[in-house]
Amino acid sequence: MANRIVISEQLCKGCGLCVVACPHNLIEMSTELNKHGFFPAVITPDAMLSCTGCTFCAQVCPDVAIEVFRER
Amino acid sequence: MANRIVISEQLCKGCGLCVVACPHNLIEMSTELNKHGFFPAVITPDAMLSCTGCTFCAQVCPDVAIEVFRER
Amino acid sequence: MSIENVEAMKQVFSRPASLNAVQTHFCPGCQHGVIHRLVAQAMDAFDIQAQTIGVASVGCSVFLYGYFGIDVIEAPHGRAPAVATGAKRVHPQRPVFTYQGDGDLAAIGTSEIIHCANRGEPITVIFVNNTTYGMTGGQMAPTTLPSQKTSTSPYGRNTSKDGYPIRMTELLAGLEGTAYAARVAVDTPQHVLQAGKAIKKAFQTQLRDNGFGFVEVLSTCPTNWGMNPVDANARVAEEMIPYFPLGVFKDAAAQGE
Amino acid sequence: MSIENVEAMKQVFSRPASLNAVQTHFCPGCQHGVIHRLVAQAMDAFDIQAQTIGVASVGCSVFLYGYFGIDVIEAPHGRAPAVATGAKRVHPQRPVFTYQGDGDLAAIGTSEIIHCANRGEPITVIFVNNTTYGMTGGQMAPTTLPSQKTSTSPYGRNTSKDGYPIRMTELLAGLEGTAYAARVAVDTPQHVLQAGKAIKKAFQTQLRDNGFGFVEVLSTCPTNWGMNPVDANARVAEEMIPYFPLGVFKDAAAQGE
Amino acid sequence: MNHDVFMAGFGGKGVLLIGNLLAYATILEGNNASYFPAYGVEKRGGAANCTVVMSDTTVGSPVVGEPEAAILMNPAAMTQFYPRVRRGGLALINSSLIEDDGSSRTDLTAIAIPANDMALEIGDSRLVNMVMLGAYIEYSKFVRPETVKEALKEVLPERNHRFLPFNYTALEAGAAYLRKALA
Amino acid sequence: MNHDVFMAGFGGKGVLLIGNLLAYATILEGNNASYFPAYGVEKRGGAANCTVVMSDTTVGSPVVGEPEAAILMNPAAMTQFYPRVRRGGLALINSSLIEDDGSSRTDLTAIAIPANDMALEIGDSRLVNMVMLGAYIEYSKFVRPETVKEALKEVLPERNHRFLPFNYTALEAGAAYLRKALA
Amino acid sequence: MTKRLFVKGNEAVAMGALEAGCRYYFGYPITPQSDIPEYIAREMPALGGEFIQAESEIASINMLLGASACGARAMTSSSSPGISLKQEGISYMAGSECPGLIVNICRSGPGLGGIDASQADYFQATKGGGHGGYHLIVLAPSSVQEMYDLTMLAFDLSDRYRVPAMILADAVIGQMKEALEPHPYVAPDDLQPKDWALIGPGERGVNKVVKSLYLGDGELEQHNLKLHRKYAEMQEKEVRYEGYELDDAELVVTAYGSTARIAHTAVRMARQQGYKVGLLRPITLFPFPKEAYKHHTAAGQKVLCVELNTGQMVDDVRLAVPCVEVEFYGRAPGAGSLPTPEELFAQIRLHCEVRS
Amino acid sequence: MTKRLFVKGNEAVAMGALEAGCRYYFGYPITPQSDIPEYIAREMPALGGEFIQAESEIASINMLLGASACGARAMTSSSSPGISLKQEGISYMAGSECPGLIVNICRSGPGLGGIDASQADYFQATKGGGHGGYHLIVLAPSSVQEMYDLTMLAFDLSDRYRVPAMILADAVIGQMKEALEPHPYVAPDDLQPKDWALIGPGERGVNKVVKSLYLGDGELEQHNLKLHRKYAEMQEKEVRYEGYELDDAELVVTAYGSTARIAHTAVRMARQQGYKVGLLRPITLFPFPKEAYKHHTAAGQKVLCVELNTGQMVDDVRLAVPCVEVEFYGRAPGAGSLPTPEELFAQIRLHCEVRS
Ligand SMILES: Cc1ncc(C[n+]2csc(CCOP(=O)(O)OP(=O)(O)O)c2C)c(N)n1
Ligand SMILES: Cc1ncc(C[n+]2csc(CCOP(=O)(O)OP(=O)(O)O)c2C)c(N)n1
Ligand code: SF4
Ligand code: SF4
Ligand code: SF4
Ligand code: SF4
Ligand code: SF4
Ligand code: SF4
Ligand SMILES: [Mg+2]
Ligand SMILES: [Mg+2]
Repeated sequence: MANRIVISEQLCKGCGLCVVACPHNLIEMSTELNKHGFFPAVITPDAMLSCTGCTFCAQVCPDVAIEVFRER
Repeated sequence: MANRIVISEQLCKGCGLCVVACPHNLIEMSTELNKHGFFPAVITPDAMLSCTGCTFCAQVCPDVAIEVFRER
Repeated sequence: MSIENVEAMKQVFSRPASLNAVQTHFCPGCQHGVIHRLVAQAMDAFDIQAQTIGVASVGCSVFLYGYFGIDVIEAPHGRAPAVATGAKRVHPQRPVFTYQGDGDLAAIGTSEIIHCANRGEPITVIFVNNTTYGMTGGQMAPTTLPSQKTSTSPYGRNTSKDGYPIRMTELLAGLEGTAYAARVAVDTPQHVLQAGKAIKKAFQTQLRDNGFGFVEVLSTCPTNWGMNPVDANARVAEEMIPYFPLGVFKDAAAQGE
Repeated sequence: MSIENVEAMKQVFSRPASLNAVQTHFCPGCQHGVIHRLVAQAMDAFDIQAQTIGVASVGCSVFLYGYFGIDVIEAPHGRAPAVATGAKRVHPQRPVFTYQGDGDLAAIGTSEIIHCANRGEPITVIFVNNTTYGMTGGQMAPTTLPSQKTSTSPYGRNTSKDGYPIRMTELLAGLEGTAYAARVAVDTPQHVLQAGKAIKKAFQTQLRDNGFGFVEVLSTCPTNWGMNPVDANARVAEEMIPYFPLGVFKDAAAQGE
Repeated sequence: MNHDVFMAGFGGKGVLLIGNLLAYATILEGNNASYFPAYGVEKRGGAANCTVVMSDTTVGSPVVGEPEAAILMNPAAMTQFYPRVRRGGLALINSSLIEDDGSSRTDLTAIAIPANDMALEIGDSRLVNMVMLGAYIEYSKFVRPETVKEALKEVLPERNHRFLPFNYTALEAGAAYLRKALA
Repeated sequence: MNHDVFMAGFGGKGVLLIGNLLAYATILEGNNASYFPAYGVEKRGGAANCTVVMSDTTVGSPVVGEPEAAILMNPAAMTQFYPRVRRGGLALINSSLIEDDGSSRTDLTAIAIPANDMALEIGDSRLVNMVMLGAYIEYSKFVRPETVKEALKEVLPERNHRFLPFNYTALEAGAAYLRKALA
Repeated sequence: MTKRLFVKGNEAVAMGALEAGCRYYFGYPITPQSDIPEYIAREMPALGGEFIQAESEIASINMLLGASACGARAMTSSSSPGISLKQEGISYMAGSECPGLIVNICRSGPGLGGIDASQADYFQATKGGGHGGYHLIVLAPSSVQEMYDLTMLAFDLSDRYRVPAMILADAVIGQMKEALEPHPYVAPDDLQPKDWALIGPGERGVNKVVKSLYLGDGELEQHNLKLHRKYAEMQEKEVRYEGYELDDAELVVTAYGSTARIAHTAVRMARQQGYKVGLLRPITLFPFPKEAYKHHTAAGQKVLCVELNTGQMVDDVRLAVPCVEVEFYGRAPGAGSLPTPEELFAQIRLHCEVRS
Repeated sequence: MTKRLFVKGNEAVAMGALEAGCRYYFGYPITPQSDIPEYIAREMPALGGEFIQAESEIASINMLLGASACGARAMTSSSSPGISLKQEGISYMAGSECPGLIVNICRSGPGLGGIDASQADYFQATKGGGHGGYHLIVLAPSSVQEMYDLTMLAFDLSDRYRVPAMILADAVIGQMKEALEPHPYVAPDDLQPKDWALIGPGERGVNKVVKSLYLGDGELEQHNLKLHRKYAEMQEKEVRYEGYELDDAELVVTAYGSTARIAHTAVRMARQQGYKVGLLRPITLFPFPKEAYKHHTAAGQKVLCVELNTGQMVDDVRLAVPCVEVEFYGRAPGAGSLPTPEELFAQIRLHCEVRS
């Protein structure tokens, strides 16, 4: 699959809501602080392969930190 | 019948509501002003004979100007 | 009619003891007078006059303290339910009631009545809806009927700009805190009797069930309606009751029973 | 993830144009952020950003003007509906909306929202219910749930003294002037999508039907609830929705159709 | 030149109407006038009074402590306001309702006018105020009777214009009475 | 005798806690102290700072324009507040986060303390503030370290008392570092 | 000469407002000012404007804030208790630099008080009854004509400075009738378009905000200083007062609004009897005509300040001329407490020796 | 020595109120005073009193009116915008002679402004922000201890005169922590029972009314004069202020509340450098310590009034000593505008020559 999400490290406040929302459990929290002092959400390239582009993660993100792309 | 109503000339403001309320149409308005400048409601001794003591006139009187008495 | 005549008889209608024997300042035919009597009668019924604290609102009924033999606080316009709340919390054992007009309760005092009802303050509220601001000379009220002309709706209430008349009883009945809510009228002897019962019930709700009791009474304002008292009274049935239906909209005690 | 990668793809989720690309001041996990996005999305959908006048209330959402690319008036606490009324009467052709918290709308602003709805002002109201006063540090709100502990209900909301939480949507749906009233949540992706639709509908009510549209959004305040964002989010379904049922409580347009 | 007159009665509207008329007529003639009403505690019914101040220059205070002239329509007005009339001034006393003939003061001109009786004679008890106004304008001579009539015509709604003649008659009767009284 | 110290950091709670502690300890010793917090725009997160004024007589202003001492926890605090430290005063600079060593000023005592590193070494990054407080009380000598420990014990909820030893260690480490730096 | 109408002061306010282009009115009934909304309710529809009888005074002032923020000429009116309720909103308008007209036809208080004239709201109007230390432009009409004229002026000044304006009158000026010569409103040439007003960002592509929240370090202080610069500018340019027989006056009577009329008659009485007395009547209560007092008083001269209250404006007079003897004569407001010209004449005689 | 607690100013108000027997609190959250309702919400249940978080500031003040009318010791607290909303209710309390405590922990304004300290509500508090020309008893604590002590005093004075009392403090005094020595409340011996209070007519057989409506001719005037006689009596008996180094002072610095603390430090600095300067700190803002200013100034001496506003109390100082030179130094309130001791010291140097 070639669906993708882009998480903005700078906008993310590390709330973890996307982690819960992803039906495939693809997102996890980084262990490194961003410049605002939060641990941002990240997705590994591996996990990304399973992304369906369903936008659930983005829907619940309070900080509009996630963009979602689907194969054309 | 020996039912009676007593209309206080001083309390009555001449609104006429009792006139309408009496099911037997016993009350009428005086043609003489009372000291407050109103034409008070009155009942003639004749009309009084037909009073059933139903209290309707008194129920609607905004000025609590009517007392009603029934035969014991 | 001489007094002797009646002494041998049974008095079946008399001035309630809680109502002072003075002439009111109300206009001829104004039904504030009837409603005052019914409130006094309710106080008599429960023999609470000596304990009761009334809260007067700003409107034609502001002179409450001259008519009832009870303690009275005069509240700012619309705030009677808040004032009553303060009073009731201090004297939880004493009956407290407010007496408010439709401008007072349904316009400026909207917030206070809603939150007072919602808290379920154990007080009694008598709400006199005469579809206008009586005291200030007949301006449009939140209860003014569609197309009704008043001094500030000279072309008639325009529902598309001014909205529809608010049915406060229904609104308040929807709140959990409201234990009793009814709408009555005093335009006919039968309605007066029903109104008296509702007002008693609203006091009983406070006294027995420690709940918030509310009675809306449809009333006339002949002066500002520009009608004689008899025509004004007829308007209640013709125009008001169709829009403001009479009835008990909530009775938590009955539901509970 | 490099930008090149995604350029060949179709973007199915992106920041709405009406929402400025800045980081908000909201706490991590605060759903004001989601709700902001949905409002922006509705403005995008009708392409009205360039005309819209927003009215900010006092609460955590007071910085509205920093986030939306629209004109904004900052209203005093609770008065946004009155401010919006003034604005809308001056600009009847421009979309006007208010964005208010539960302290703002359901406590101090009760009177203003009720009368604004009752007049049927053609504005849109977004009502964010997070069962507390977020901005001032988590005091009890009129929407605080029974037994919920807050800084001013340290032993839990006591319904016998404080009353029950008010269901504003139901209350407003009962008014003639209200054209659309719905309650939504943003705790799950599905709910977010429904919420987005309701908010669009509330704007459409204003734009197409010249009516008053109201959407209550159940939201979290992780900070003042003393919960992490995920637990806070779970509370919405567990505790809030049971008391504040989701749904469309009035849709005059649908009824009319 | 300045004139002021105070009018007090019961039931309100009557004295307020003639006060209005007098001030308006003064203005129609190009002079200045103020009209200031005062209600009692209650707005409807109850006592009411008003003050009219007229001037060919500017009108200062619209209220006057000791009015130059007073129109007193009923016993309550007489009791309360007669003592306040300015020395050398005028009191027009409605003797139909007021028993007191004003003889307690000799430092002013007190004229008893049986205004209710005159009004009833003309045909309507409500004309009582017009009778008094007629007398006042005859005495003060600051405004012409014709202007007052003109003012009345403007003030009265079209549908009531049929009552104008009665009002004119009342004004004239008041003036005539005054002339006779002073003669 | 009067002392004042200003503390600024990020994330708020840390400096507010040690400010509180310092003032409270002062009071426990029978002297006077004021503690005055200032939040930034936002209440949570964001910058926060506080001022503690101590005195064996009365405390006047709870705010100070040019503090006698400053505890500067991060670069933002350094930039904004270092220039304001009183001439002849003291600046405790958290060199774990702040690159600037304070050499721009020679009219005061600037001491760089790698507080984060020290805290981590003791076992918890949150102890960073305690390290700085330890250094300050060692320098100012207005309040005894024991009193600060006692104050901490009173302030900390019972269930957190197990962390007390780490805090004590941090306080002592700060003091030791200060002694060495000045030696 | 244009036709002279015979109208109530309250009606003159309404007429002046409509003539000045005010097309938005928001109010709530209260005696003795209800003639204003009643007049406007009748006339506004034909003019295509909006009249809203709001649910409260608080809603009214906030509707005014909203309309003003959108660039409209708009107003509200009330009387004392209602004006008290508007204080938060007034403070917001001041803080957000929203122009607009607030009319206070004062009644007696405190509390419910009574419906008679009062000047006891002077402090509230001029010193900021709301929080935060702002000022309003406060105009005090003393005649029906001024009710009309100053209403127009109030809109112009308010728009020019972006400072809300208040007409401070009382039951006497509001309820009395006298001649009014209406005249067409002419907008001042130098009145700027309201390019700060909200119309949606579309036309200019940049979004605007009307607010009073300033949280950044120093921001609010700067904002407050800006407001105070405007007040200082008004103090320089916008002071208005009227003098009567001041030139050789040994005693300067000072009063505004209704009491100024009474004082005017009293001064006239006194002059007729040879007393060297004049009247200084502030028309702008804020900005206060400080310089006028300095100019018209000098060593040996006295000021007698007359108010229908227990002493408010007298403080401003004393501050204006600290070393001049300033006497005060006041009546606490309430039914029957309006002073008469004779009463004030007696006061004049107390404080002034006969001359000439 | 009793135990010295380390508490916030706001908490000290709450503690003082509860200690003084206040058992009814009605309020609405607003920064920077929310610690007061929060403290009371925690402590009141155990004391058997009532804490109500009302739906608004308006409801709060009216609940206070109701509780006070029933004879209870009761209070409300808020901050500037909320206090503006209470103005009508405050005027009613004043008019109905209802005692009670209103706490204003001022924040910066106008409008929403900011949450920082401010002294810009001085006029509102002392001159009557509401209508009708009443006064409140206004106490200005300058320390956490005084927040406690003056809260107790406020209840006593308020009950004694049947005049509502206000604690006027700001974010500095409310938010700062320092030592507090709590002490038991001792009711003054001469405090009369509230036989005017409502308890239902039963016990005494006569019904009582708490009202502010006086429509009869002359009634309201008499009522107002009665109120003003009480104000005059307070002016005589209840003035409180504190002097520091005033005896030989050439320059009298004057300030209240938070700025007085800062000024105190500045005066101490100045004294250390030999400046003959002292501090006069009003504790009662109404009644204002006029006599104290007269007493502590004489020809040649200057006063420097320091406020966190653009000049309010300075008017009262000038009115107290009209012929003394009174300088003003103020900062318009807002984040970062609190003056520092150094800043005030610079002002002292400007206005005072070095002595000794
Ligand atoms: C704050 C405030 N606003 C307005 C008024 C003026 N006012 C007095 S009574 C009243 C309304 C009266 O109408 P209502 O409550 O319906 O009572 P009614 O006289 O019809 O019985 C108003 C607006 C006031 N006294 N206070
Ligand atoms: C008149 C007034 N009262 C109180 C406040 C303080 N205040 C600011 S925001 C707020 C409530 C915020 O709660 P809510 O409306 O629920 O918004 P949230 O922050 O939860 O989104 C309060 C009480 C104020 N600014 N103005
Ligand atoms: S788009 Fe859907 S599948 Fe992909 S990461 Fe987001 S939630 Fe998971
Ligand atoms: S939901 Fe958004 S803000 Fe929260 S962790 Fe995920 S990306 Fe970050
Ligand atoms: S009691 Fe009944 S029957 Fe008798 S007069 Fe009254 S209404 Fe008529
Ligand atoms: S109802 Fe009462 S007041 Fe009316 S006319 Fe009859 S007796 Fe008189
Ligand atoms: S004005 Fe209307 S409500 Fe008031 S007393 Fe008269 S009739 Fe009754
Ligand atoms: S305090 Fe609560 S409502 Fe406010 S931003 Fe934080 S989480 Fe959101
Ligand atoms: Mg009504
Ligand atoms: Mg909230």
